[in-house]
Order: sequence, then C-alpha cells, then structure tokens
Amino acid sequence: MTLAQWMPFIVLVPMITSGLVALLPGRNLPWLMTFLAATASTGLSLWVLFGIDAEPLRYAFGNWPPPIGIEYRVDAANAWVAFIVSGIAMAALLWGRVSVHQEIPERQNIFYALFLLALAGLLGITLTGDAFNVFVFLEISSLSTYALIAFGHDRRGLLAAFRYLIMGTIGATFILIGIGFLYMMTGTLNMADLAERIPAVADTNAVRAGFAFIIVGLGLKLALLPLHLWLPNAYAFAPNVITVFLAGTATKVALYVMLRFIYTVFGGDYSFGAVPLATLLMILAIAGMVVGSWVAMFEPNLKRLLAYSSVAQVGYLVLGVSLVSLIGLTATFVHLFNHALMKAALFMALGTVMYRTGSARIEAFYGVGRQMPWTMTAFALAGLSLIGVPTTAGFISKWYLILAAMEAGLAWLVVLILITSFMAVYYIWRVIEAAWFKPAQTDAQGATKVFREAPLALLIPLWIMVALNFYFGLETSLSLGAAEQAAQALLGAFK
Amino acid sequence: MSDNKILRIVARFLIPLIMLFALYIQFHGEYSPGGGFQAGVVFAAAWILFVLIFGLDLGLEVIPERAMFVLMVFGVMLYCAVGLANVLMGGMFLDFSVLLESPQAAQQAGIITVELGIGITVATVVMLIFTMFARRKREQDALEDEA
Amino acid sequence: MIDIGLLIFLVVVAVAVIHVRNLFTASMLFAIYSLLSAGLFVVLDAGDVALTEAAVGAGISTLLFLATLTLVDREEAPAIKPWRHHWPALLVVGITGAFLVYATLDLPQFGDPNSPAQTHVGAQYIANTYEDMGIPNMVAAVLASYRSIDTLGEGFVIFTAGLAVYALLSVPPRRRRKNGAHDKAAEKTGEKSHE
Amino acid sequence: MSFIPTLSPLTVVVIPFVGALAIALAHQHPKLRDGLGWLASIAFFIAVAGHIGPTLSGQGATQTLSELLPGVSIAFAVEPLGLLFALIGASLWLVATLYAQSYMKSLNYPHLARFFACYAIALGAAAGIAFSENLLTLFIFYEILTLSTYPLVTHSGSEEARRGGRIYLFYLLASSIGLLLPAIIWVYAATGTLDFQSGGILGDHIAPHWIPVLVGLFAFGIGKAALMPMHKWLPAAMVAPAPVSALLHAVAVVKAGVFTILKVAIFVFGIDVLLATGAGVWVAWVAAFTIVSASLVALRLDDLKARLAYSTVAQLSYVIVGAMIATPLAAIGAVMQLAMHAVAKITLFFSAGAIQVASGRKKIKEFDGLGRVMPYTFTFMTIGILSIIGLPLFGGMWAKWYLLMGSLSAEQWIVAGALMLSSLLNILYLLIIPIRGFFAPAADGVPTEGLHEAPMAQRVAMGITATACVVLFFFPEPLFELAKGLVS
Amino acid sequence: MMDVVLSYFNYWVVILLMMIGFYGVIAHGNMDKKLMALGLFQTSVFILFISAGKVIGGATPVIRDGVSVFSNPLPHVLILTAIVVGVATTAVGLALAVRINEAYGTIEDDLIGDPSHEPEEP
Repeated sequence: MTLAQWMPFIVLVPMITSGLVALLPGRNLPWLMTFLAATASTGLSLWVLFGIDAEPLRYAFGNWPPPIGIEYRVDAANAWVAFIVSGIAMAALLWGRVSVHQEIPERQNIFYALFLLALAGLLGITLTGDAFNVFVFLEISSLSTYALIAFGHDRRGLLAAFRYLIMGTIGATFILIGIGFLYMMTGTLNMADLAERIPAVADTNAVRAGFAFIIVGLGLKLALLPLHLWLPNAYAFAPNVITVFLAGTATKVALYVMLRFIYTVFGGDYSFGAVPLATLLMILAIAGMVVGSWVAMFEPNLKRLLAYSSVAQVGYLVLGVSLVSLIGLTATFVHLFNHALMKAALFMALGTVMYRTGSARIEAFYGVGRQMPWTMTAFALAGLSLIGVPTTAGFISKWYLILAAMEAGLAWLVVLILITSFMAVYYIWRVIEAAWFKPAQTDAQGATKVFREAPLALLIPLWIMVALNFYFGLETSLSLGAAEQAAQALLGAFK
Repeated sequence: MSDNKILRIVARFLIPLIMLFALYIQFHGEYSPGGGFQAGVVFAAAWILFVLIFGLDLGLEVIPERAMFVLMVFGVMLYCAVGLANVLMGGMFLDFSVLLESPQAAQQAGIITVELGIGITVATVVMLIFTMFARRKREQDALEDEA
Repeated sequence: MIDIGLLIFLVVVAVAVIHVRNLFTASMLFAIYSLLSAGLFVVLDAGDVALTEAAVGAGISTLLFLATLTLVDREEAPAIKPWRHHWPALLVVGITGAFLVYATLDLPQFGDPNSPAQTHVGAQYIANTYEDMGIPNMVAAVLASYRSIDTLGEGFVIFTAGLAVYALLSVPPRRRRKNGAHDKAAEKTGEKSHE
Repeated sequence: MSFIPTLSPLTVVVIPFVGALAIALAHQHPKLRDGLGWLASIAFFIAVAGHIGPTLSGQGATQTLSELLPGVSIAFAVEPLGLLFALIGASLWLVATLYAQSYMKSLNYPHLARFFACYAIALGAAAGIAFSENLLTLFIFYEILTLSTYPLVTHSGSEEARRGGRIYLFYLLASSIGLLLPAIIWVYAATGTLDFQSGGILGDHIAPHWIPVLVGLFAFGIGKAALMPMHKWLPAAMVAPAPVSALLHAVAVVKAGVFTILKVAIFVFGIDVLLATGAGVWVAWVAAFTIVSASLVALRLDDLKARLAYSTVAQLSYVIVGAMIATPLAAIGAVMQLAMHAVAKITLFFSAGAIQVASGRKKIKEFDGLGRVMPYTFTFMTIGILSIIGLPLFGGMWAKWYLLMGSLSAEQWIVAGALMLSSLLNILYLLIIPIRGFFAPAADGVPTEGLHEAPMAQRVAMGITATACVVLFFFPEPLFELAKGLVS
Repeated sequence: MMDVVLSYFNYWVVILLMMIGFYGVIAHGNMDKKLMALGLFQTSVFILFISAGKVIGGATPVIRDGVSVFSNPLPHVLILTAIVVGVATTAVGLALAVRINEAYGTIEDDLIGDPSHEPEEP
C-alpha cells in the first residue's frame, strides 16, 4: 500500500481499537492496547509528515470521487497537527498509566476506550476534507471528552463537563448552521469543492453568515475569549491524564479547523477582506493573552492556573493568525507544537505532585520542592519554556511571534508579548516559591507532612517531556521546518 | 403497571409485532425509508416496552447487560470489519464494490451489512442507556431506604 | 410554502416547552414538538428523517427525559433572577436571530429546483444511485455507501454515547446530599493511598 | 603557554557545570565536596589559560553548536576581551574558593553543596558570556547567570534574604526580558544577524535617529551593569553571604553586565559608529549621574557591604562611561577598569566578610579601633580602597587615568567632572573606614577583648588579591595592549 | 416585497424556532430544561436543512415508477446523522445531570454557583 493508502489509518486505528479496548478486562491490557494504537497513529502521521510533498495526499472513502464521496486530504498543515495530536496522546498515555491507576481504579477499559475515541475524533477532524465530516468527528471527540472530564473523583468535574457539554453543543450547532448555509449556496460539502464554488457566491449575506457561524462555533471550541468560560474548570477537574491530553490537543485542533476554513475554504483574501476579521481576532487574542495571564496570576488552584495560562496561549496562537503573514502563521504552527510540549510537561509535573499530595491547591505545594525535588525541578524547567526563556521551545515560539509583529510594524505588540511573558514569570514563580520557600505543610497535629518523591513510572515520562522542551528549543529544524511548510501549505491552499 | 392483565396480553402481541416491524425497516431500508438507525431504535423500543411491563430484571434476563455491551461493540466493529475487508481485497476503506463480482450486488451486500452493524449498535446502546437510567432509580431508592 | 399551520403550531409548542416549569409537562410537549417536526419532514419529502425524528426525538429522547425525571426534581425552580437579568441572553439571541434573518435574504427561494443545493452533488446522487447500487432508496445509498465514513462516524457517536452513559451511571450512587453540602465520602475516595 | 592544551570553548564552559553536578552529588561528603570545588576551579583556570596563546596570536577558537533560528546559532568564539573577562573570573574563582570554603564553614552555613554547585554554575555562565559568539548565546548565559545566582542570594533562607532575592530576580529578569531582549530582537529584525563583528553589524540598517534609543535599550536592559535606575538589585543582593558578594557581585555578575555593554558597544554598534554619531553620549551622562549619586548614597550608609555595593554601582558606571564616550582612550580605560575594579573590589568584600567572621560586626561605626586588632585585614582593605580611588602605586590608577583622558579628549566636561568628584567622594566614604579602624579609639561599650584576626585562609586570599592590585600598577602592559587592540 | 416575505416566511419561522430554543439554553438554569431547549434548537436547525433539500413538486427520494422529480437526499442523510448526534448528546447530558443531582442535590445551575470557589476536596 502506498503512503496515501495508509494515511486514513491514522484515524481508523484508534477508532477501531477503541471497540476492542472496551472489551478488554483488567487494567494493564487496555492501557497497552491504547498506547499501541496511539503509537501507531503517531508513527503513521510522522511518516505522512515526512513523506508529503507539494501535492496533498488524498484518500477517497468508498472509492467515490469527491465531492460525491468523502475524502481525506492531507497536506503539510494537517499532517503536522495530526502528528502533534497523536504524539501528545502517546506522551500522555505513557505518563498516565500509573496516574490513572490512582485516579480511576475501576473500569479503566471504558476510560481508555473513550480516550481513544476522543483521539480518533480529533484526528478525524484534522484529516478530513469534508465540512460535514468535521461536524461528525467533532461530536465523537466532544462526547467522549465530556465523559472523560467527568471521570475524576472531584464532583466539580461533573459540573464542568456539563457546562462544557452545553457550550460545546452550542458551538457544534453553530458550525452546523454555518455548513448548512454554505451547502445551500454551493450545493457541496467538500472543502476543495467549496473553495471552488464559493467565489461565485461570495458576495452574499448567506455566505457571510455561514462564515461567521463557523468562526464563532469554532471560537467556542477554541476557547477564544470571551468564549473561554468552559475551559478552566474542564481542565482543572478532569483526571490529570485527560488534562495533559486536552491541553495539548483539543483547542489546537479547533484552531486548525478554523484556519482551514479561513484559508482553504473561503480563501485568505475573502476571510480577511470581507470582514475585519484580522482586527477582530487580534483584539480577542490580546484580550485572551492579558485576561488569561492576569487571572492566572492570582489563581489559587494550580490546575486552573495552568488552564488560564492556556487561555492566554490560545491568545498567542490566534495572534499569529491575526497578523496575516507567512511568518505569523509559522509562529502559530510552531507554537501549536511547542505549547503542546510545554503544557503537557507542566500538567504532567502538576499531576505528579498531585499523585502524592492529592490536591492542586497552591497550599498543597508548600515545601514540596524539597520533598519531591525531581518533580518540581521538572516543573520549573517546563515553566521556563512557558515563559519563553532561550534554549527552550517556548522561546522559539515567542521569537517568531515577535518577528511577525515586527514585520507587521507593530512594535507595541512586542511590548505586549513581553508584558504577558512577565505575567507568566510571575505565576510560574508563585509555584516555585510555594514549592521551595514556604514551610512544608503540617497536619492537624502540627507534624510536617512528608511526601516521597514520585515513582519513576511518572518521573521518566515527565522528564522526557521536559527534555523535549529543551531539545526543540535547541534543534529547531524539525519543528520550524514543519511549521513553515504547514503555513505555506495553508497559504497556498489546496492545489 | 405489570399487574394489569390486559396490558400484559396486549404487550404479548404487540412486542413481537414491533420487533417484526423493526426487522422490516432494517432489511427493507434500501427500498423504502428506513435503515439501521430507525430499526435499532424501534427494536430497542420493543425491549423497553417489555421492561416497562415485565420489569427490568426480566428484561435483563432476556438480553443481559453484558450482551448489550458486547453487541454494542460488535455493531461498530462489524461496520469497520466490512471496511477493512475492502482494504484487504485491494479497495479503498468502505469501497464495497470489491466484495463481490458484480459491483451493484457488492454495494447492496455492503450496505446491508453496515446497516446491520448500525442497527445492532443503536439498539444495544439505547437499551444499555435505558438500563443505566432505570437501574439508577432502583439503586438510589435502595440507598434512601437504607438511610 | 409549507404548511403554515404546522409551523405556527411548532412555535406555540416550542414556547410552551421553554415556558412551563413542570418538567414532566415539558417533556411531553417536547415529544409533541418532535412529532410535529416529524410531520413537517414528511411534508418536506424526508421520509427517512421523519421516521428517525419520530423514533428518536419523540421516542428515545422523551423516554430519557422521563427516566431522568424519576431521578431528579420534576419541577423547575422558579426563576431566581429578576427579568432584567435576562437581557444578556436576549441580546445574544436577538443578535444571532437578526443575523440569521439577514442571511436568509440571499438564500435560494424555498423549493427552487435550480438552487445550487439541488443541482450540484445532490443531483448526481439522484442520477447515479440506481446505476451504482441498484437500490431505489437514495437516502440509504448516500448514507451507507457514498458517505459511508460519516455513517461510521455516526455509529461511533452512538457507541461513544453508550460508553459515556455507562461510564457515568455504572458507578454506584452515593447518598444524595443537600445543596452544597460537603461530601465526606468523596474525601475518602479522593484520598490517595495506594502505590 | 603552549604546553596547555587548548580545549574547545564549549568544553571550557561546561567544566564548571560538570563540577557543579559533581559537587551536588557529593553533598554527603564534605571533604570530597571541597576537593571537587578545588578541582573544578583549577581545571577551569587551566582550561581558560589554555586559550591565551591562540587568542593572542589571532586564532581564537570558534565553535558552533546548533542553529536555533535562521541566521542565529548557539555559538562560541574566543576573542581577547572575552578571554580577559574569563581570565578574571577564573583566577579570582581560585582565590574565592580558598576564601569561601573557610568563610562558609566559620559561619556554619547549611546546604554547602548547593551553595558551591550554584557558585560553579555561575562561573560557567560567566565563561559562556565571555565566549559567546553572538548576542543570543550571550543572552542565554546571561539569564543562566541570573538564575543560578538567585539561590546564592537567598542562601540563608531568611525572610530578609527572600525579599532581597525577589528584588534581585525581578530587576535582572525584568530589565533583560523587557529591554535587552527587545533590543536583540530589534537588531535581528533589522540586520538578520546577531553575530559579534568588529566594527559593528548595524551598518545603515537602522536609521541614525533610532540608534540612541537602541543604545538606551541595551544600556538599561543590561541590568547587571547597574546603571541607575536599574541598580536596585545590587544593594538588595547584599543579603548574600560575603563570598557571593565578593566573587559574584564584585566580579562575575556585575562584570558580566559591563562586559556585555562593552561587547555590544564594540561589536554590535562599533566604537567608530558610536563616536561618530554620539549616540551613546546621553547614556554616558546618565552614567555620570549614577557615579555621583551612588557615591553620595554610599556616604550615608553605615552597613559596610551596603556601602561597598553602592561603591560598585558607581564604579560600574565608569566602564559604561568609557564605552559610551567611545574615544579610543576612554574605551581603553573602560577595558582596564573591568580588570582593576574586579581585583580591588573583591579584596574589599573579602575583608568585609573577614571582619564579620572575626568580630561579627557589619556596621562601620562599630569598626573603631578594630584595625589594630585585625591589622592584616585592614591593611589589605586599605590597598583595595586606594586602588579603587585610583591613586598611583595601585592598578586602579591606570583605568581612572585613561577614562579621564578619554572624556577630556572628547570634551565631555560634565563626565570628566563627575569622575573627579567621584574620586574625591571615594576618599570620603571608603578611606574613612580603615582610617577609623586604625586610628579611632574603640567606641564606648563595644568590647575589643577576645577579638582576633580573621582565619588564615581568608587572610591569604585577601593578600593575594591585594598584591594583585599593586602588581597591576607596575605591569599593566598586557592589559593595555589588549585594550588597544580592541579599539583600533 | 410581498414575494420576499412569502418566499422566506418558512425560513423566518424556523429561525424563530431556533432562537426560542437557543434562548432556553442560555437563560434557563435547570439542566434538564437546558437539554430540552438544546433539543429544540437542534431540531429547528434540522428543519432548516431539510427545507433546503425540498424541491417544489418533488417527491421522497426513493426511485419508483411514475416519479421523476425528487427532493435532494443529501440533506436528509446529514440530518439523520445530526439527529443521532443530538440524541447522543442528550443522553450524555442527562447522565451528567443525574450525577450532578446526586453530588449537589440539585440540577439548578444557578443554585450551584462557581465551582472554583468551593472548598477543595483533598
């Protein structure tokens, strides 16, 4: 089979495996199958990523030529996103085995089956070239995500999941409305076909409305301010492994789809010309950066702190888009990857501490730095990446973002990026200070609580993640190269 | 509700009829409106009717929870299996035309099989969900009684 | 022009569903809404959809709502917020609605056989189905073959829902507690212990 | 020195890091830990010294590690100025090791392994700064230096130390990320490169009227150079143990700051460009203001280390003045000040620590009569002070001389005036200390019985650096030649 | 003008339906009611889609003798999928509501408040 023929298996492997995993007994077998499936997806998507050239890979399901049938159409942009998503899933699983034993002692087969469905859904959204197919796979990933968030033992997870469900469904319905308008005006659902047929009807209210509804619907999924309200609690009260996974993937995929619609379906000229989208996105992005960072600075629950930081990071991602340039888009794509790396590492570190202390409150971190030095050092190093210190992956992202801003002649934006970086310094610092400079917690009797260092099964994946943050801060040819290709693929649109 | 004799007798007639109707829309879906989804739902409705009249325990004896769970997986796996078979026979995923000599017949065979898969999954998922809700009530009541 | 009577009846029922505070009544009204829309689908030539809406919307959804009502309060709490606090919701809805109306002004006329929707891909299905598959029901053909991967996805959506509900409701319930009370049992299960 | 092998720059930089790791791992074996401390510092010194030969013969080693961004790599290149800075650091580390091991033990500080490990890392970072081939590499090590010295500042763990540490970290990080980094980005965005090249890299990529702004971004962004108002971290850092103040806040950290300024002035802007455009003059005035006002503040301070800290603030601005006026003479003075001040100031901090160890006293008003009890310490201190004031017979004189000549030749009367005024103030606030120590009668109620001289190791360390102050007066040629080579 | 009004009247009523549902989702705190309103919202969107597939004078898209004009089958297929997605969402939402009721003793969102201000479970 050729590369193009293997390509859909990036989605099919986790999807099919999910059924098998649901039937597997015990705890280790489901994990193993899940991990293998994620690894297979990662391997395949890496293969696709390297094997792709100017022409997109196409796969027509049922051998029906599009637009009659549904096709997967993969260029450098979706290959890159698929690699990020599956890679993060793999990393999260590698770290999560032990953590899941603790958080979800029972029914792990259901948990892992849902995990795989969430993964398959996200990958399906990423690879497909059909607008309605996006909706279907979006719902697979969303429904499984709602359940996964509610899996934790904290009752607030239920509430967070429900609120996410309402918001997410509204978002999906908006997308559906948008697709409906596009269908009514063009008679097709295939993205490439839409791209061909939209210009003829571009100047109509219906197409504009379709565009707006899709963007708003995706904005909800993307947690773009002011549609971010579901995110902090959903991240904060989900099981840790899910937080690691979601933080690196869910919003990323939504952003990718948004870009696909902006650039491929509608075309950059239309998207940024017909409506002041760039300005709007920039305002929202900046608002997200500032508000997210600001709230994170004073948030006592560290998982929520990092979640708000994610709101801010979504701001960075969208900022790159709003600059409407190759370099800005490259910044977005490289940050897509780098942010996944750093947030995964941070949430892993947090989860590793929680494995011992059982709480995400900042008070629970008092003195932990001395008791769990390896874990907290990893946290600190990953924090450097989040701040954007040179030699870390985060620096590369910020650098490109700043270059894009300079290129656009927006020096004040550079200042703003630096200010929000400072805010990141502050909120990461709070954690460091709590861990190393506060006296350790005491129990009711006044005796110091002693937490042992986490087991190696958690530490090793965590440190691998931290090491990757530094590796991709020093050796950037893969990440930057892929990001640039992805940006070019989008700007060149489907050929 | 299950004390009502007339209801029981009517149900005895009605339930097989509904199931038959379900099978009809399952396998006649290519000729008239209907197909796996509708059939699955209708089939599940028949079972739910059974449960409402004869009780959950009896209903679970007819179709155990575990069976629902396994069949739920089986349904989607059947669908996937057809797709994978197409790939193994040299076609694209879900390209039914490679299944048999005649592409038309192959398409029909493929459609029937995947519709069956969908029907099974839909029916069992609906039953499973209903079981979950119905049993929840009993468990909650048991808890209240304890207290 | 589709049946104006049906549409107006739908509006009345929809308002009623939102308005009544008794959730049992609301569920029933919801079922009626589904049935009415199923009727509308028949008028609109969508037999498959009508059948599904009747079975799923009026049947399964209503059943689930009713089943839930055996587990939760049947009465919706009276509005806590005074009416003036509803203006953000009204604003959002108003803007969305106005935007939708604005969008419709350019839509092809209702039932126009020459609209893009009818002439492009849709027409090809109508033209090719019998030749490709030898079956008369185009909906089945499009569903199961032309757009088969969508339907597979749909199957997985259902499967996901099954797993999700199973995951949520197969854990034994804890003692119901009153609003906001802190649950000691949760603390116990939350306490980490085993290595 | 051809008998010493020339290691690659990366190896040189890595030696202290490896040493730090070894020290950290040996935390349960004090003897081994101290031995490793010596080993690391000696090996580092030899490795740095190994570069003297090739660098002076114009064949400074270069090494590129990885290309981070198009046109920007992590890369090293050894050139005379960097080598000078590295040599200062390496040789004073040797002395400081002698001093610090004695000091930390006599005051019973805990966590010594962490202390010496961070100490080593700081030196490694300083070497990284010294050998950087471009601005980004320099920036990376600059930040490593900031972060690795933070645990040293807060070493005692007291609330006061933590407060000081927070100010320290805030000022250094804020200035570097908020001003220095944008400046670097600006340079990159304009020129597409960050490599150091003699004659500068700006060319005409940046409009002349923007250059003073860029100079300002660098001057204030390099917070380690302590140009007012970015100087606040330096007094705050004085909560650190004396060896930290001595080696880091008199040598490694602050010198890294002024070194970076010199490096930027010479290799990014180009001395000629600065001189021709006068873009740096306004910064020179700020530096002049810093010199005078820091001296005035020092005058009022009673805590010896705080007074020394403000003295350091003033002395650092001498280098900035030299770099910004940018006449050849001034630049030579700046380079020489780099070395002279390091040697003299470390002596002073050593003595401040020694006094604290021996008598537990920190306030200058308690020193009356102490010089008679601790003659060695106070003598060495006097030598350091005289060198800093810039009197003949002591190395500091040369630096002051060239700086003064440079500012006069550039007709910068304000600056020249500030330099002279400062020397006068120096006498008032520094020389007064040993004078009171030797000649003032012991203050009432402050017992002198039972006091004795500082431990031997500390006296030896002070002796070495004090001697160096004198030696540098008589043999300044190598330094002078090096500086001249840089500016011409 | 009258033409336009008549031609788009259907659409507008459907939009009115959608907005009634949408309003219910946002404004009502009861989770059961929220999900019902969500169902209304979605069902109304379905009507919009199906309207788009209708051809005047067309017939149900099942080939049979004597019929030559069919309504478009594609929207039907899409909406079949969407209906299933809708009920799946409802089921999961209701299951969550049941669990929330057990954990909090109510399914009125307004009575629960912001979960981040709750005391931390350990």
